[in-house]
Amino acid sequence: MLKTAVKDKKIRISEYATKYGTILFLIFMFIVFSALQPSTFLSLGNLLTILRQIVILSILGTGLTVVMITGRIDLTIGYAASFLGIVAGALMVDFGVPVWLTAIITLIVGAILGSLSGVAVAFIGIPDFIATLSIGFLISGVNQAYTKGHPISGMPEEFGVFGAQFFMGIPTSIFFMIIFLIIVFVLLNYTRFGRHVYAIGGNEESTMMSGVNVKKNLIWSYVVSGIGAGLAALILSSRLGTAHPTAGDDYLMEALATVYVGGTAFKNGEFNIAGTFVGAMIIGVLTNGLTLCNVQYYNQDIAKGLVIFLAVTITSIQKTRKK
Amino acid sequence: MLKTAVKDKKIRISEYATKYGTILFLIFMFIVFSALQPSTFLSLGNLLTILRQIVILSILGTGLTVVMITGRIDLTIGYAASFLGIVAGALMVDFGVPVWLTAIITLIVGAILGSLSGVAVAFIGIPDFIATLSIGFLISGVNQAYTKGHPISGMPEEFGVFGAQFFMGIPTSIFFMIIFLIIVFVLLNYTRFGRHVYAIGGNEESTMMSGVNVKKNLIWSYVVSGIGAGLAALILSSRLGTAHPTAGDDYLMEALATVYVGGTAFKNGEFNIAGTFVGAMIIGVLTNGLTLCNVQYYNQDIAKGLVIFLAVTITSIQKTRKK
Amino acid sequence: MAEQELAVQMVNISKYFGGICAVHNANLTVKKGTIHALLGENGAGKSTLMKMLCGLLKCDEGKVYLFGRESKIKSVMEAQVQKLAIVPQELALVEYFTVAENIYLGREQCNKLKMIDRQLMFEETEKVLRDLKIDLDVRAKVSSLSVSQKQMLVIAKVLSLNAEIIIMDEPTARLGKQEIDDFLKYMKYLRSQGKTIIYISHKLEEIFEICDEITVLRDGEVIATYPVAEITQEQLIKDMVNRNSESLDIRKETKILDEVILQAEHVSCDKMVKDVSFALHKGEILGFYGLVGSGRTEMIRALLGIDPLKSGVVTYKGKQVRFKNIRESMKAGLVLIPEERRKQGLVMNMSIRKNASLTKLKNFSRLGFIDQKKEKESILKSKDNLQLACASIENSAGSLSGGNQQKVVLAKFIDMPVDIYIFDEPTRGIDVGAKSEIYSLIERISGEGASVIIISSEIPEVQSICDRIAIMKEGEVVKILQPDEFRNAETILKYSIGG
Amino acid sequence: GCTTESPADAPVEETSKEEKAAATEESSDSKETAPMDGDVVVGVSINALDAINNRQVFELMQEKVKAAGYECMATNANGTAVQQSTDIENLVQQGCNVIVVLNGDTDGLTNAVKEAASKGVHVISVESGYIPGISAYFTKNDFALGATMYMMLASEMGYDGEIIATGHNEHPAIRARVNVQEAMLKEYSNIKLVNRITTGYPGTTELAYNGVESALQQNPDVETIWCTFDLEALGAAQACEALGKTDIKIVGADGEIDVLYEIRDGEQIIATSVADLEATTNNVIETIADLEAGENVSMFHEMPYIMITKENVDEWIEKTESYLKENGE
Ligand SMILES: Nc1ncnc2c1ncn2[C@@H]1O[C@H](COP(=O)(O)OP(=O)(O)OP(=O)(O)O)[C@@H](O)[C@H]1O
Ligand SMILES: Nc1ncnc2c1ncn2[C@@H]1O[C@H](COP(=O)(O)OP(=O)(O)OP(=O)(O)O)[C@@H](O)[C@H]1O
Ligand SMILES: [Mg+2]
Ligand SMILES: [Mg+2]
Repeated sequence: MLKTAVKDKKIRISEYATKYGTILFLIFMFIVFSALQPSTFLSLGNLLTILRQIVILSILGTGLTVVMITGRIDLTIGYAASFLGIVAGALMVDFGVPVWLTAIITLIVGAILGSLSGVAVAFIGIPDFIATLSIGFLISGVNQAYTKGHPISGMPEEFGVFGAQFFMGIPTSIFFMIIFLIIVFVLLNYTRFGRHVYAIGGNEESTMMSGVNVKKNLIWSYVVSGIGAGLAALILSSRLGTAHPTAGDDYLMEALATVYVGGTAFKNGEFNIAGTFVGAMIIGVLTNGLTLCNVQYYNQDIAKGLVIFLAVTITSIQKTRKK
Repeated sequence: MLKTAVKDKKIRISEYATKYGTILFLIFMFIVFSALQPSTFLSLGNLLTILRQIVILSILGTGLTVVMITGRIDLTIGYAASFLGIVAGALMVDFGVPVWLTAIITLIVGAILGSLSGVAVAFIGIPDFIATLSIGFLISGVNQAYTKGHPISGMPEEFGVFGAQFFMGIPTSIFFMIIFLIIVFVLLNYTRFGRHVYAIGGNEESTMMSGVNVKKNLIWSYVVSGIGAGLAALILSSRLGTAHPTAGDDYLMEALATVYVGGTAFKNGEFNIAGTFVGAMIIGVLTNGLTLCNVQYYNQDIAKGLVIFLAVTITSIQKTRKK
Repeated sequence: MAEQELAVQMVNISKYFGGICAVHNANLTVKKGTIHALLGENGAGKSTLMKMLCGLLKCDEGKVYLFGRESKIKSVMEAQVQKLAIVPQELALVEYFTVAENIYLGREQCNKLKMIDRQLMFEETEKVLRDLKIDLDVRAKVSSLSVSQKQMLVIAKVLSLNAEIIIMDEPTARLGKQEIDDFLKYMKYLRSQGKTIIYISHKLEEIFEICDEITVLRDGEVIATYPVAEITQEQLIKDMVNRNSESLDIRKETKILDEVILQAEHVSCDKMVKDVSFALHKGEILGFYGLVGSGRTEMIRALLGIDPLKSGVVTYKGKQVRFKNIRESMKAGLVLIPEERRKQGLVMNMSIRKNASLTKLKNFSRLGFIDQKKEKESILKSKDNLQLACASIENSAGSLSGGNQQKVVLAKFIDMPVDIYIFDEPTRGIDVGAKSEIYSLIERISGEGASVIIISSEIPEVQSICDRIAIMKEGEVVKILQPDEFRNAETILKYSIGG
Repeated sequence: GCTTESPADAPVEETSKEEKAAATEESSDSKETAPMDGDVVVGVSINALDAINNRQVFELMQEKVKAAGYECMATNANGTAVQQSTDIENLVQQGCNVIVVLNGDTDGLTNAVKEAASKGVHVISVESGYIPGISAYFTKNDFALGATMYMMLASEMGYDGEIIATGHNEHPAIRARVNVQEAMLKEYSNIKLVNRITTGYPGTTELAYNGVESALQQNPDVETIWCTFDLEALGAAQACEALGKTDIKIVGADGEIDVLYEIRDGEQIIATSVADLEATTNNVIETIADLEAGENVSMFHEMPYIMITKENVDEWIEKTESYLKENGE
């Protein structure tokens, strides 16, 4: 039935290269930076720094991954992260809501924002791109209208638990990131929701024909992304000590790049959580390592563009050759 | 074989609403703002101001439309517009190249940037989204590395011809916009290239099987988009009187929105040049009208999000109902 | 049985797509425990009617009753609850899932922790497939299956739902002869179990073999319903096309010239084509018969340069060639009318005119600008030439019926300097009337001196129009049959199955 | 209208001719039938509102304009020069007689300002650099301010040791301070710049945070961080905090409330500065009145600034807190 491939060996090597190339690349970067900065780069402190710096990116990327597996996109996440930070700040500072309740409400508002996008995409049938783009504009407008551009500061000390404090010497935000990643990983790989998300991405019509409620699952995937934005917002404003009305905006493009680069790790073009984390690590290690080497910020951008481009090129060439 | 529809009339009305709803909406905005600001809004001066303000957006949107008709996206345009502005500025100020030659070189560099994206997408087979995103990062990095964030000023007086001068009382930039729009309109509707672009967007495989060189046409469509970025860059830096390293960055999202909103005008979801212009006009009229009415800037963002959302919602509902 | 219970009643159903009325005031009654055939030309509205029955489309007018109770099914989920299942016309599978995952998609088994129980899923799938006598590896990715295996998988998936009413929309279009026989047997078994089956097919033999009643649709309207015993093939065809059926046997007298125009020697490609050799003569119609998945399409694609050719020699008009892409082969005078019209032949949302001229825009353009008047004239001429039935050539290709769509694909390649026409499944899913029109077109083309290659999975088709028939099996040409050898269908089948 | 009473310099005269020509062509000229003829309309355009100093000046300016009996129209460009150009064009269309440009990007506004001036609209630059065509220019002496800031840090480290510097090139005031950093490094050659972090807008604080955090891993002996304004200083301070570097010293500028708290609590940030916005905005209003009265006004107006250190921080905390409370909701 299934023919044994003739070029078995040859294919395997190049397949490994594609499948693990991105990870090898990450390891390669580790080696290079360790060689260049032996005393600092591999120090525990610096590794924790790298992890802490990618927390926001990998949380946003993880939520986005779920949406992108379904074949959709979510352009709200940056604006949503900004807005939800303001929601959290306003709740605590303007309304005196306690930290734990603020956290819960923020995540719920994030979920609601996500479900808004989900409804627009799944039920109204607006193309995902423009639906989430315009909802993003809306969110950002509401954000500006409420804050008039002012950041909110003066949040209670305990709010630091999300992004400014340490637990056993490790920044708390890292724990939040790990927990969120694990939850979404389990969701995607061991539950019916996850199966359905992957199935929708693979063939939406077949999935619908199999009796799966595609619309409902789409909405849930946006909800996961929205909750991710909420968690990212909490950590971001806790880390900065202020809620900035535009703090999250710029994360969108990087998160998108992260998910795409992640798609080249492990699964050969399929988006996946572990890959997204690797993608975020690549960007994190690159930025940190280049700063350690005192490479000018400007050249860092070039390096970032090149690395992302190369990562996706390798996979793509591999795929094209297969055809 | 084809039955005369029984519900002919009913269908026609709703089809008209979908087909021309976006334009009706634009007219409606005109009426409202004219009523609210009778003396200023409809004055020739203000109408010219509106046109001048949408020049950049509609040029970028027009180039982007060509790419989007093929079913691809071009996320470089914002960064490219910034970068090409710097190219023009550097040529004139740092290298003393005359204005006319600068303009030509800038457009050529724009075309080259576009062809880069085109090759990455068509030949290497990188997904359009991540290909153009990473090329965008690259461009922006090179831009930053060259300028170190400094704007370039001191361009010769004659450079004002692109965006700062008037011809018969009308800002010259408007002429450039009209010329570019007409050229691209003709390209799309009366040439083989245009036919191929639409065919690729409709069904790439069939088009390939018809003996059309899909890859070549894809590259050309990116080249048109790149030239658009070049023209926009010339006008933008001429208008500002300086080449700013980040001047164009923010146009990307708005240009995308413009093309999408444009897709709802005239052709019921298909992207088209006239529609893109209408889309740009809607955004331009809205911003201008709201400012004239002294609506707070932050509420303008909400209005913009709402208007875009509504425009695409109407078409989408119409489409979903058909099923 | 005197008064049989009614499983399905559809009353005065209508459906509009934009301005087009796809189903008009249709009535359908299906008795419980029977196999009920739906018959009609392409675009008659069979699939549309069935989609409304199982909630994939909304009825614009009319009512549906299941077992006497009004049904308001709005989705596949609700249909499954009502014990109603459909094998859709298009293959509906998630390619990168395994066989088991596809079968259980939508009703995954979970353990106490709400986690998916994969082991259980694999075991149950094995059981289901064994019951259905389908031989598939449950852990294999669907993308690695052949087309017919995929079709079997879709059928297995639907059957495993244990539905009471099963709709089959052209289930055998992608199956080989042996598989079809097994499948028909299984249908009879299901009927004996009291299941109700609605069966759509263009293959009249099948319908006469297994069905109890036949409903004929034409232009969205129900023409009549007959018990199968009381109706003849001629009457059915007349009902379907509203004209007397022409004989399909239009085979001309062989007049092959000695001149070889295309010769393939020991051609192989990565996708399973192995050591294929054949020669095509000038003016000849050469058929390629084989079971589905025997590599015919792959072989042709490699010859034309659409897919890479690994080894072998191709001689065209006396010169050795190796086309790098389809543009080169087209320029040289070889054209392919592909097997999947919707995917490879047409741009559905573009007008008929623009579709038909896509291959030859150069003829109407100067300096890249298209002379739309000239274009229009030329396409109008082709339209008459091919007897293309359409209100206007400005309508979208998607608004046409299957047969007419195929004619548009043909229109793309006439008025061009073509030496070899290659038809891949030219009549797949096309109704009887349109079929004979296509045949006479092919006849005409070859009469005008062009050579023709026809890939087909229907024995009567290759028998009736080909001068010689090459039989392919698992990527190899196992035999080339001369006219006196292929009069007997058994011979053709014997070579293609092996032995 | 009152616009024709402006001081008679060449470009204005040229365009008033143009205007008259336009007026004869059109039946309804905007200027002639402007809302409430004779009323002075003042546009206030700001580049961004991230820093407290921007917000204060933006709000004070609007208040003062209204209090002076003018009609006020305000716009915020959210950090982009292009948008601010567009804003200025729209304000001109709206019939503003005077436009106050706050914290603008000098180069990006060149043509918008030129055009406004050519239409007889007075443009006043407040901390937006000198732009050709403006009628008056209000600014702090950022060279002096930068010198004060970095002298403080240099002496803190005994004119010897390693530093990290932050900054960007997108705003004239920031550029001036970056220039001072460079100049001082040339002068005090024992001070070694080990890492320069480039920030930007938006997201200044985070850019500074991430950059400084990484840079400190590499250069643990850094003694002071030379920031150009408070949003950077905050990010730098948080990075120090996160790495437990409590003895690093930082100065900022602009008087963010969180920075004031840091100064009070003796944390890393030891000083910041504020401009006397009350005085500045009053001065701007006077200038507007003078311009409308057709009097000559002087081009350059210096904005006084005040350094805030541990000594006087309490007073400023009080002031800022009450400002925040008033303008909160
Ligand atoms: N989604 C759709 N949009 C517009 N028209 C449609 C759509 N689906 C079907 N039609 C049209 O409705 C008519 C009936 O189509 P249907 O698919 O039901 O025919 P069919 O009898 O199943 O034909 P076939 O034998 O080719 O499968 C055709 O004219 C077809 O073009
Ligand atoms: N894109 C592809 N990737 C991998 N395998 C493929 C691909 N296309 C076809 N195949 C496999 O190659 C084999 C030959 O397919 P091919 O389409 O050539 O057969 P065919 O004789 O033309 O049958 P059909 O009647 O389906 O057209 C099949 O097993 C099919 O599953
Ligand atoms: Mg059908
Ligand atoms: Mg085939």
